[in-house]
Amino acid sequence: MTIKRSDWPRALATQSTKQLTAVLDEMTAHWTITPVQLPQTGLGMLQLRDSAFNDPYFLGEIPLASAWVSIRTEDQQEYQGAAQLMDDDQDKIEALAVADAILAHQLPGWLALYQLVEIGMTKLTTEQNLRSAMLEKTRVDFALLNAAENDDD
Amino acid sequence: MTRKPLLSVENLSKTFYLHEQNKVIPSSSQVNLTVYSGKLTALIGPTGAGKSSVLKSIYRTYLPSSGRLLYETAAGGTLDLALALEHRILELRREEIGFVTQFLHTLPRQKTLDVVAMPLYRQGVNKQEGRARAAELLAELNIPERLWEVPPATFSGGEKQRVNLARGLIASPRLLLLDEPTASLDAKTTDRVVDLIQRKKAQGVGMLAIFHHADLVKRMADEVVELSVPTSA
Amino acid sequence: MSNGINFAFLDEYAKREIRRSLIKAICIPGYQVPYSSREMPMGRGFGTGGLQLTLALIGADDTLKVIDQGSDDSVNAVNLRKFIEMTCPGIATTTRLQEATLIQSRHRIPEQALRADQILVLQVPYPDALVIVEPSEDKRKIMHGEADYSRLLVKLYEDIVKFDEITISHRYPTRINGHYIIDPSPIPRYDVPKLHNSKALILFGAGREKKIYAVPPHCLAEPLAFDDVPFRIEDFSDSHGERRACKLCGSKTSFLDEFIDEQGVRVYQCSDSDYCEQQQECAHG
Amino acid sequence: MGYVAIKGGGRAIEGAADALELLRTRQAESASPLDTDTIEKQLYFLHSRILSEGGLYHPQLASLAIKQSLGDTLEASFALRAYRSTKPRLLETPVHDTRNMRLIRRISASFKDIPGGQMLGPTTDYALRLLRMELLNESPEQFQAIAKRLFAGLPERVVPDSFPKVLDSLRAEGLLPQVNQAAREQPFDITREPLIFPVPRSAALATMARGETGSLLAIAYSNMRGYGDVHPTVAELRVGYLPVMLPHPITGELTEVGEVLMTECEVVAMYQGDDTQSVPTFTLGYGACFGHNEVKAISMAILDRALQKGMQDGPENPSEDPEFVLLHVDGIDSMGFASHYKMPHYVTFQSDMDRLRTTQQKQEAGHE
Amino acid sequence: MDKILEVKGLSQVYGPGCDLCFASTGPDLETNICPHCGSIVALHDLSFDLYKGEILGIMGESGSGKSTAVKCLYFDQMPYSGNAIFFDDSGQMPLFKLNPAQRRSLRNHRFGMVYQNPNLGLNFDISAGGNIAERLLMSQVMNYSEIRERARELLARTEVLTERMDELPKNFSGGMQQRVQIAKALATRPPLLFLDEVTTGLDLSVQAKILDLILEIQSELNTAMIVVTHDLGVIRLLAGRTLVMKYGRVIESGLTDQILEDPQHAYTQQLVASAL
Amino acid sequence: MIDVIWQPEFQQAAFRCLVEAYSRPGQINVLPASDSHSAIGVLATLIDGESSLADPHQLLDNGDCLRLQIKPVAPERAAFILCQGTRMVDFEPLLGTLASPEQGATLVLVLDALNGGDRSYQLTGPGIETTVQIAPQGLDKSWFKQRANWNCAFPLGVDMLLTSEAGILALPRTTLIKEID
Repeated sequence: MTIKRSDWPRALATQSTKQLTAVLDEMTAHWTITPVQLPQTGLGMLQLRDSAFNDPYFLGEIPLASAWVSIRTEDQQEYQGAAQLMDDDQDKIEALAVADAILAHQLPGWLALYQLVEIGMTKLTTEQNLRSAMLEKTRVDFALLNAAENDDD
Repeated sequence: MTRKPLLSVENLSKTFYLHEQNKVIPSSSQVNLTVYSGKLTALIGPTGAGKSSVLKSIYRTYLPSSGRLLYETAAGGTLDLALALEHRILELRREEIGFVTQFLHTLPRQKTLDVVAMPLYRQGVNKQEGRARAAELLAELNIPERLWEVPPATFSGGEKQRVNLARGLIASPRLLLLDEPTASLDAKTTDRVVDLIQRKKAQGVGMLAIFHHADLVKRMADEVVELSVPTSA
Repeated sequence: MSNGINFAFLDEYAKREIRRSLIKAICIPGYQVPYSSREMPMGRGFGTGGLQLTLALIGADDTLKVIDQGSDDSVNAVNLRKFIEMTCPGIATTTRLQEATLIQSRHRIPEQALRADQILVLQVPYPDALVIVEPSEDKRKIMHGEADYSRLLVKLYEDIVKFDEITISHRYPTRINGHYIIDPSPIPRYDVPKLHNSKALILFGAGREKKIYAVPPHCLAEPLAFDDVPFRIEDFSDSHGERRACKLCGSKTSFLDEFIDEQGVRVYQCSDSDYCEQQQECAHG
Repeated sequence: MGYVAIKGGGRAIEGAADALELLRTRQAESASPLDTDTIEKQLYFLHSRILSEGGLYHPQLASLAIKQSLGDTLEASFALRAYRSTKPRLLETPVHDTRNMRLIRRISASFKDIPGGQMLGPTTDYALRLLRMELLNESPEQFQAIAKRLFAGLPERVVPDSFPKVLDSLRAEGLLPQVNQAAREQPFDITREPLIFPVPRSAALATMARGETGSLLAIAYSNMRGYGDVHPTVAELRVGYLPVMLPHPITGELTEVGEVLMTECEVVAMYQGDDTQSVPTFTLGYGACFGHNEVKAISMAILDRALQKGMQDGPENPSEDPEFVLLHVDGIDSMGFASHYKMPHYVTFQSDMDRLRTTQQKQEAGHE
Repeated sequence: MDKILEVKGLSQVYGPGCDLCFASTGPDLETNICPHCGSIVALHDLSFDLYKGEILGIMGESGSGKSTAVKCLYFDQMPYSGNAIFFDDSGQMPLFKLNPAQRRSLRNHRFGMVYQNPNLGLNFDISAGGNIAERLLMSQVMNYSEIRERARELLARTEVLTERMDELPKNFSGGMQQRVQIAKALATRPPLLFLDEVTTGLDLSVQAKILDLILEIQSELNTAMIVVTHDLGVIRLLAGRTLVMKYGRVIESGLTDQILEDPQHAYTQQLVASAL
Repeated sequence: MIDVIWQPEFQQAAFRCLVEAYSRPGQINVLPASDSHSAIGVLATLIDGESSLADPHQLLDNGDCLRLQIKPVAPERAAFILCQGTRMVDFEPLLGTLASPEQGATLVLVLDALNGGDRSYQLTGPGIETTVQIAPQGLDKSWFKQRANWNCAFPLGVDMLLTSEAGILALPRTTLIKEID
């Protein structure tokens, strides 16, 4: 597994809730899943540090969903998983918490799930490449504007 | 006389210390004198002998450097004016001790009658009576009536001095300090002042005075104290 | 929205905060307790302050009456009532004052006396009577704390100097329990005496300015006045000095709305529509 | 008969809602309803405004708000703001550093070249404001072809993940005031606490971050024009996506839960000849908001600087007065209050008439 | 004689303050800024008594602490340390231990304050009469006619044309504004009046009239006054006793004529010499 | 089974009870039925992590604190103070400031009963038409003595709530209390 646990939720979140739950429902059909904490959707306050004076302040609110579940497999083993996401879809966050447990403990079927993570990661990388390219294409090249200036560093 | 003096000055000395020049200037040295009620003690001596300093030390305009200034108060009891609390001095100035100088400081728009009557007002005399008594005194000192309702700021030196005298004499203090009260008066007015002072004496006011003229000393003094110029320490 | 709306719209944290502020408002009569007014799905100025109080108070067994300008039918009253009905399933609404347990109102206190088991919530646009003499809230808070209202009273003094009358028409500054002076919301002067020794609790909510204040039951409420220039309510006498009557119910004691009818004739009728209807029913029945 | 005793106010309200729906759907025969994705992408800047003025970074609901309010920015922000009243607050995030933004644009007006380079990104700055008539007849095919062409033309090279701040180099040279290194108190939460003046700077920043763009611009403009200070210089303006990180509930490891598009700007202005003995430095202003909204970030930065001055030395003009600025830039508050004047006020007006008549009578009596 | 005010060890420090503040500042060290913590020692260990009807002068240059003293006593600020007792008819009031309501009551009814800047003592947006009314209204005088009458009397007493009582004081001359301010300060006939540089910045002839007025009022109402000024002339005319201050400390005190004619401290000698 | 006091319906009804109690000082109101002491019910109604609570007499258990989402603080810094009426006063509560009197603390006192006590008190003030008498049980006399000191400079002061098993009785800072001999 090369993709870190901290990247799983956003990679998986690129999939629709329907796709996710379809995969998970099959894997977890014989397990019991109970909430450790009640799944919640609500708001989070985004805290930034201003770059002029280093004062922390609140830029505004973000939607937030969080879930923390415990999975009991057929062999009566307990595994926990949790997830938080900037979203207010309760089904999705529960799915992500379950996925977190499966991937973290490599429970049966995890490879299929990991493939979804990889697909998601590729999507995210494509998006990031697009943004980088936009930057690169609009870079102001001062070496060309001013021939006297050396570009030796 | 077994009577206690109203004021006994014992070994009064006054020196000034000028910080800027780091210099000590002696003014009066080892002065001893007494003043009795109803009597006038005159201070004589050459210029620089510190005659005014003695008066000002008694009035506490100057802080005496050493010596005692024992004053018998109206309430009975002896008070050293050199050590008395400032409030007590202010009270005595209001009630018991008067000072007539050559200079008149008044408020710019206070009318002459009120300037003169002020010591009475301070003692609680009402305005009407105070003004009546002031008018009497001003008439006696030959101040024209047209000036009574005018502030004395624009008066001549002689007029100002008479106003000052009137103010000093009006309230009949127990002790009156007089510093050349007739310095710039003509002979006729001087006579009136002498007369007034004699009357005050008769009323029992004790006085300590400096006169610019030996003749006046002769006419009024019951006792004469001569000061000499202090030598530098 | 993937979630349904909470009972009474506000989340429970918001309600608790309003409830804490509301209790303090009752404990310190006339003092404007600051609170973090939430955005309501209607404009600031449309009664969001009053609405938040109503929502923090209301329960399924309440019967609600909403009035605006004295009328249950005015558009804003209807709009607020609809919103509360929608977000508070199970509550009852009424136009009859006697049936209501909770009354939210804008610009009027009902004509008939309130009972001890009723709570009146008034909507407030400008909560602070001192704002006309002191723009800085910081300073106003100190003035209130010290009950230093001389500058406000001077306004009254200057008014009489200029006009020979106190010209304040509504939002008449009123001193509560001998200390705080409140802006009693834009009720007419006619309604101000009803604040005094009221049987019901009267609450004031200013949403935009984020303040809650209260006049508890049986509390002193004195409109500002001078000993020799008394407080006066609106005068509804005609040119002969006769009290005008409502053209619908004939009441000669109620607060009247004045308007020009289709024929261009000036007519008067009760501002409180529920009262007017009840008067008419009595007359007919 | 006007407003008096409206019977059936309810009917009118329902009718009004229907009339509005009619306006929105009149195009029914020729077009399909706007979908939220279209609004987010094709009305990118409008969408950005709603995100920031609504104070809630919820792209999908922002689009919905725009749709249902027929593009009225104030109404749309309002709907978003009201939505958040119904939601519980779950947490406050750890402090985020905007150096981690995934940039799409970055410029500086203070230096010709800056470490990492100036990159214009998507901007209208140099667009000719000529109406592009060809867009009048843009077919879906043409639309897609443009996208294909532009994506294909993008260069391969990938720029670094993060860029240094222009301010960092100025600070290293000692030209800027020292930053506050000490542990800071909890920032002011304007959604929870009412603004009671004086307020800390964090309250001012938060208030302006969700302020109405036009209001911020107007007050900042007054400062630029002469009711305030000298011309500031934009040290850096950046637009990009900030990854939002929260500790994983189980492991505590920071985990990316999403990203927000935001604009950030720092301005530098001339130093003050003040009476403190410390070395003079440039003064600084900071602005930031959700979405891509450069005018707002710049206006906010200018106002931040003006307010710092006002908080320190007392305001000399409106733009330096925290109470004046912060209580008047919120679009939801101001539009709500402006709208409320449309409501009936006849009871108070009756009272006004009573006073005026009495006063007139008294004065007439007095003149006789 | 009855005391009206007793001040003991009054100190004021602007800034964080530290243990070394007092030891590291003062006239001898020629500074009032503490080198250790940067605080300003505006006032240190000021003590004096004031008697009923007495005028006490506090003289010093700007930064000497004279205005700070008055501001503390008038509750414009709270001191760093020290006590002050006001002897009112109803008993002794420890000024800095009073609750806000008691402080307000003293400030509104028993004390008067006249500032150098009429802007501080007057509300320029309300009429001259309104300014006086404000003070009377604070004292619960709630009869309009009575307020008018008393305002008219006070303005007449301070020689403000009563025809102008309904005009805004911002249209008045500086001297007239100062007289309105005095009238306002006197509205409740306070037994204690603070005067902070009241004639500074006025023309000489106007100054003289104001000083006259103050003395007249003092003799009529027997008001105790604390006069803060840098002007020897003002001290000479008004005050019976004077405190001379420098860098927050009293360096000399005495009868006013003694301070002026026989100053003891080098600084006072210098002040007097430069004024003559 | 979680107690009803943690549910919005209970809290709404309890709040109305509190409003009634504070509007009419001295009147005994009964909270809706629950398994908890009324003091806890009141706290559940008014408090969450955004407020502050002191528990100087350790009347709360850990579970209560968790559900209230609160970490008790010192009484000198708390908006709400839960105290045992039989104990002597042993803290100085916040009284608020002139500018912010609402920061004066709310004292929730746990008593044996709200009536039937040995000492009777007469109440007057806002919310009381003429006078009301109360005779709480299990209230150390230091509370009313201290209350008089705390509340001597209106608008500063503390607001009290006396609680029994199910009853509440409010004493806002405006209520004047006089002991009846």
